[in-house]
Amino acid sequence: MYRYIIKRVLWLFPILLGVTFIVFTILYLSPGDAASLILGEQATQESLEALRNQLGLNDPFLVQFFRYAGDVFLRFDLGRSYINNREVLGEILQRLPNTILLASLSITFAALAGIPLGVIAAKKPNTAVDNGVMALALFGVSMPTFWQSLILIIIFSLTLGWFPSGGFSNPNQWVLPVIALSTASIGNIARITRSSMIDVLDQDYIRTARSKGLSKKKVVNSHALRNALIPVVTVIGLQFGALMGGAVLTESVFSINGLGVLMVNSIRTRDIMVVQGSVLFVAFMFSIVNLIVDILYSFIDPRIRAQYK
Amino acid sequence: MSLLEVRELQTYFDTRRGVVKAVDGISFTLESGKGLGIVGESGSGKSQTAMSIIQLFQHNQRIAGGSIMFDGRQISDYTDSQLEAIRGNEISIIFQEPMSSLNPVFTVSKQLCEVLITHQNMSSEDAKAKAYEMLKAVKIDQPERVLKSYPHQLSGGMSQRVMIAMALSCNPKLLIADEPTTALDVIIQAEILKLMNELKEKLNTAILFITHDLGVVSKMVDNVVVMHGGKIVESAPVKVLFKSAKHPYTKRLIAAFLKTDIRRANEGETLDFFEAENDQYDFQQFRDRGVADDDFYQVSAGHMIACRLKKK
Amino acid sequence: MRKREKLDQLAISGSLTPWQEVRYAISKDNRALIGLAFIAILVFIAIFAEFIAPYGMREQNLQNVLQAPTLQHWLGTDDLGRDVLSRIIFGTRTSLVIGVSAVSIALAIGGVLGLVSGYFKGIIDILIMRVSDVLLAIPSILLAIAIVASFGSGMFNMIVAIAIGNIAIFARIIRSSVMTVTERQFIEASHALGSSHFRILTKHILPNVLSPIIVQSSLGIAFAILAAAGLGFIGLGLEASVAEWGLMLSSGRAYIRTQTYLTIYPGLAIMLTILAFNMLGDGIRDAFDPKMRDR
Amino acid sequence: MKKLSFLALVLLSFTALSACASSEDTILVVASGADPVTFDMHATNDIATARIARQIYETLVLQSNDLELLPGLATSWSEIGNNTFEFKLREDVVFHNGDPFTAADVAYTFRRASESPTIGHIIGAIDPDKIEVVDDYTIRIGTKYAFGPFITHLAHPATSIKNQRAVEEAGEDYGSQGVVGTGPFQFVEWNVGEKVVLERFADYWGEPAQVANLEFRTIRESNVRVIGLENGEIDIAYDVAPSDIPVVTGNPELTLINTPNLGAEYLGLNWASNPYLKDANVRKAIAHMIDVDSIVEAIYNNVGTQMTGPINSSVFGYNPNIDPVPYNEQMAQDFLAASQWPTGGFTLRLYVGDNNAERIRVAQVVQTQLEKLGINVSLNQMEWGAFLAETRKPAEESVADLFMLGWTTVTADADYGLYPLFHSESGPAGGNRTFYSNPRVDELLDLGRGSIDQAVRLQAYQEAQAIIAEDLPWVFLQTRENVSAYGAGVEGFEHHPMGSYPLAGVRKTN
Repeated sequence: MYRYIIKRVLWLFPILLGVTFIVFTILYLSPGDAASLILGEQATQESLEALRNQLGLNDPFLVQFFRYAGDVFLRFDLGRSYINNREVLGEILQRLPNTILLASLSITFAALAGIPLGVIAAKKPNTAVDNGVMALALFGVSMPTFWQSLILIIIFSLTLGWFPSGGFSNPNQWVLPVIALSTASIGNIARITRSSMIDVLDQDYIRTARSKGLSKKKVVNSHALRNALIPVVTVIGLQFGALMGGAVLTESVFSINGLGVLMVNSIRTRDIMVVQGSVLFVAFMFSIVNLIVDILYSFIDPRIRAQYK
Repeated sequence: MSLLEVRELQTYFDTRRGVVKAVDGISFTLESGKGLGIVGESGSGKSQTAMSIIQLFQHNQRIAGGSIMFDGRQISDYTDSQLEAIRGNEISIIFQEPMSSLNPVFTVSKQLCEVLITHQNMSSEDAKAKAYEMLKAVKIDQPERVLKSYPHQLSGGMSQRVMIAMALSCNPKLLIADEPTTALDVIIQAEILKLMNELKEKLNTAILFITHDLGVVSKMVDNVVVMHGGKIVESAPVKVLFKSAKHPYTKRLIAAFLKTDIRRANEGETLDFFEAENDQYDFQQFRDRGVADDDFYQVSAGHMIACRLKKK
Repeated sequence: MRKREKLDQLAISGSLTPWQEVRYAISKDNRALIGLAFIAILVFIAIFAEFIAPYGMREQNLQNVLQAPTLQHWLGTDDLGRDVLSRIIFGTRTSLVIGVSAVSIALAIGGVLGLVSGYFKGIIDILIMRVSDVLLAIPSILLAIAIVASFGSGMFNMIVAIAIGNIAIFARIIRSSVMTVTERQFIEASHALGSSHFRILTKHILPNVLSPIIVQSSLGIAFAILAAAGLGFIGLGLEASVAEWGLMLSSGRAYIRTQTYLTIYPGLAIMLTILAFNMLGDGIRDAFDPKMRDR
Repeated sequence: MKKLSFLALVLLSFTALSACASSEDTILVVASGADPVTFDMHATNDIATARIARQIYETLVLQSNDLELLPGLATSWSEIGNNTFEFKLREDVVFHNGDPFTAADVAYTFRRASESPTIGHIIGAIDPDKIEVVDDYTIRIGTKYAFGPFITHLAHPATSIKNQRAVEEAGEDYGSQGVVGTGPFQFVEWNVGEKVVLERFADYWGEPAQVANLEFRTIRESNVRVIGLENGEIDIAYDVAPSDIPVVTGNPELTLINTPNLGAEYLGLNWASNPYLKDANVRKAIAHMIDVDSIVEAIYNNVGTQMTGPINSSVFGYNPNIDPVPYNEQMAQDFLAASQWPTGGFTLRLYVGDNNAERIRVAQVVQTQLEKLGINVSLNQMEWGAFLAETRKPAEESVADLFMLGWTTVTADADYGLYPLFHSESGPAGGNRTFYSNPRVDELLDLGRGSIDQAVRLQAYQEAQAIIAEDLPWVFLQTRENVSAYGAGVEGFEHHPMGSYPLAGVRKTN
């Protein structure tokens, strides 16, 4: 078990090195000029050149890459922002609580709503209930997060005045962004729960449980759900990645000072160090979440636990 | 009064492509403490007959007609919660695939205790003690270890013993065994059958034994029902069936089992209509002669053959 | 009618060609049928936008900006006095072009990688799968954002950005389908008969992985349209004068309090389109799933 | 039912929580669209920073709302020859960290500034060898060459006086922490991306600030700022977008304030990237095709007025005698007909940065209008940094035929508003992105820069503007205005043409 975890953790490093390379290369190839952005539209040629040298922008590609990767992996240093000279890691960590809060509230809400919906549908496949729930789930999956955010603002903030349209410091500011961000995940989780549940309800051991005279409720909630959760947990893990992507849009609609907004603003200001750092950081979190998901499996399913020994 | 009396039972599946008649009007009885075998190929409806008794149905499956009387009660009309009180308690069932019939995410102990706690209102302590006892009764070597195990850690034979322990833990009046040994190898098979016989005697439990394996049937039951296409084709005491099966389908089953030529199996046949070619049987002449009712022809006491069977 | 019955029989006996299977699957699933019908309408609108739209894509009227819906302008006018309905109609073309091209590129590259990976296995497989591990570690919308942010906006860059985010997904799906197929015996038989790799891949394997490809393509187009709109929304999309739904939403956002219709209609267009592709993809997938078939 | 009432309860408790805001009413909350960059004023030159820095730091010279030069930390100054000025400093000033303000701080500030690449265009003329501390309250500063607008530049926020000890203590992090100035407010905390909190400096030498605390919030969307204003979460909202102006004017609780600033918008016509725009008739045709009045009305909600030349009326050197180019499609057709390409048929690439919604809208209007002339326009919307880099390329690589940009004459002097943009020596990197070249204009701009006789300068600049307006390297669009809004209870808020507004005098009455 521990060996497996250690193996998985070690495997993170090549993945992250690869991610670093891809992200670095993409941003390196961009035609924009960090120096001219920092100095603005009224800067002189000499000052631009001086700044480029100072930032090391004139070095060869590989030199720049290895310098950056070395900083990241050996010193946990994501560099300093080109724009305000702050530590990128500090910038990220400062925004992280908001994003983590938004993402974890959303994924929790999505799981709490999506799993029961999926179970309800699976219990009565191809009935009106099932079709209704699945149609809702399909709408949820098809609704663009940013559009839904705007519609929620129009209805609940501007028209009804129930919730504020932005910010993230009070719990009442959490409601709309969490609803917007979790809708698609609710749909996805409900859909996968349903199909996994239908699969499981077909299994021999469910027949056994029923043959033992257990109530339908107990069969579904205890015997079936735990087995059905395995693919659901995978999807929740993957949803986390989608959620981090969705957060970029949701945060900017609701003016939440999180990683997503940091990323979008850094892209707008060409603050490459911050963009690189944030994408890397999100990939890192995403990989860790997937690792946790893998470990979670083993708690749900003893067969998998056995394989890891 | 018989323990189990099945009358004109019809069990249908509603699918997108229409109704599938899995069980199509069958009748039989089973006395307490006796054994009844239902034999047939896969798809003959034998398993669905078993499932119908305690209504372990798919969501698109239903009893379309007929009745099932158990211990003086018409359980075919029971609601889900009434049935839940009977399942695992008065009627237990064990299945073909022991490995997949136990829930992989729970320990053996939990799965065994569950049934005792549900039906006998036992405390979890008592249930554990009883579970231990039951494992010993089914001759499991290290009951403690097995109790703590997960199903994937058990062999097929062990799993089936656990299943039997689970099925018998509430001392049921009827045990339905749905091909309980098919997935096991021959030596284990024999052990399990022996065990079941012993327990049957000891607990005075009636057994409904469902199998395609005639060899197994001969050791376990008193009477046999042969099914084909959702209908009964022949029913007889087990020894009579082996000695003088009448219906060509039964004969072929036996021939296949004995690996003999079907012509030899048919030797000494007295009823000429079995010689008919292309497996079309017309019983009209027998009905005319008054030796058959609409459905069955009684060959001898307790030995019936179906009249209306037509091979598709 | 007779054709339908014949198809039913062929389907039951499993002797349909892959294409027939797909058509049969669609015909058996209402969701897929509705989705397909809606997509057909969208394609029609996209092709004949010039004839359907009451006004031109860029036709401005600075004297008549931000006009609420009227008989002349069913869905109102935008901040440059352009007809919103017409822009939504032209936007259909933009979205479909982006969705279909991005998925085609992803499919072409991911498909080849997946085929090679699943068919030849070994070191090539390991290599390709490790690279796809890396790509999948970056949430695909972030990857697309990074690429567009880097190389600039514009149709081509956007398509490429979205496609790259999808390559790994296609490669994985096709790889696993190929692996399932190669385990079947007729592949071994072909090997024994001395068929070339190319022939086996194109004649035997490709047709048999058709259904997962179609399902994933449909869902992929939905994702691509959503991603394109998202990029447009945060200002990384196409140039402003092109009619694109995400862009329309984004510029309508400034008027969210006074001209709500600028936010509602383009969003509705995005949602319905994505819904249609999701319905088609889901429908086909369920229809192909043997467990789902008789339900 | 039970579930519903529970939901209601949850919702209620959320609303209750939000109602429990602080009751401290002497916080003035100001919302701006961008985050400050760094309070090390030698490392940035952006308006978002300047607006906050202005409350923390002070400069030697102040500019009144009418752009008149007033004493700041320097009480007086005089020219002592050799392009050098002597400044007498205020004696009762202390820094926020308790250190007294002396000439040494001024010397430190300007020496440090001269090493910065970021603000070279503002203090680049200063010769670090000519910085001389005479005594604690007297300092001499000289320039490398005669530099007419020198004193004006000393009012720029980039020349804010710093405290040497504070800068050295904070090291590389100076600007995000340990910020020390002499202004009426002192730095408390900066929650990056969210807000900067300042508090009244008790030992301020001048009139103390009216409010105890000042909070600058970063709220990117203009309409979100206005919603905050309506909710009372915000007292003053900067940069109200044209699209939100009707919302503000429609609300009796809110006050809109808009005043012209020193900036102007233009459409650059590149003379180097293609042959078409070298033809004066093509340029004139384009200029007549742009309906600036309608643009101002429909896109800017009447903020701004049509420019007649490259600098606006409050800048020294403005020429009031130039007529605007009228919108007239017939004239446009006629001019095009007189060119080498009478029916158009060519394509121009129009570049625009993606960070300004109004500019992007104007670019679309230009595109549609020019298509009516038969000139095909491809719109290239670029990320801001890439846009600047693209339009800064040398002549042989230049491809930005048309581009949307603006210029702010921060010093309010025509030298700053003309020399970088129209002098042929300046080049695209210096600001002449159109590659405009006219020897007479070069001559006049040199004359204006090298002279300190204001009458000579005025005449030179007015003639230069008349020539530029005839040559049309730009289509002159409209003046920029500062647009803010404030809620009930805010008193004493005024705009300043520089775009950064002093807030020490602002009161809150409720």
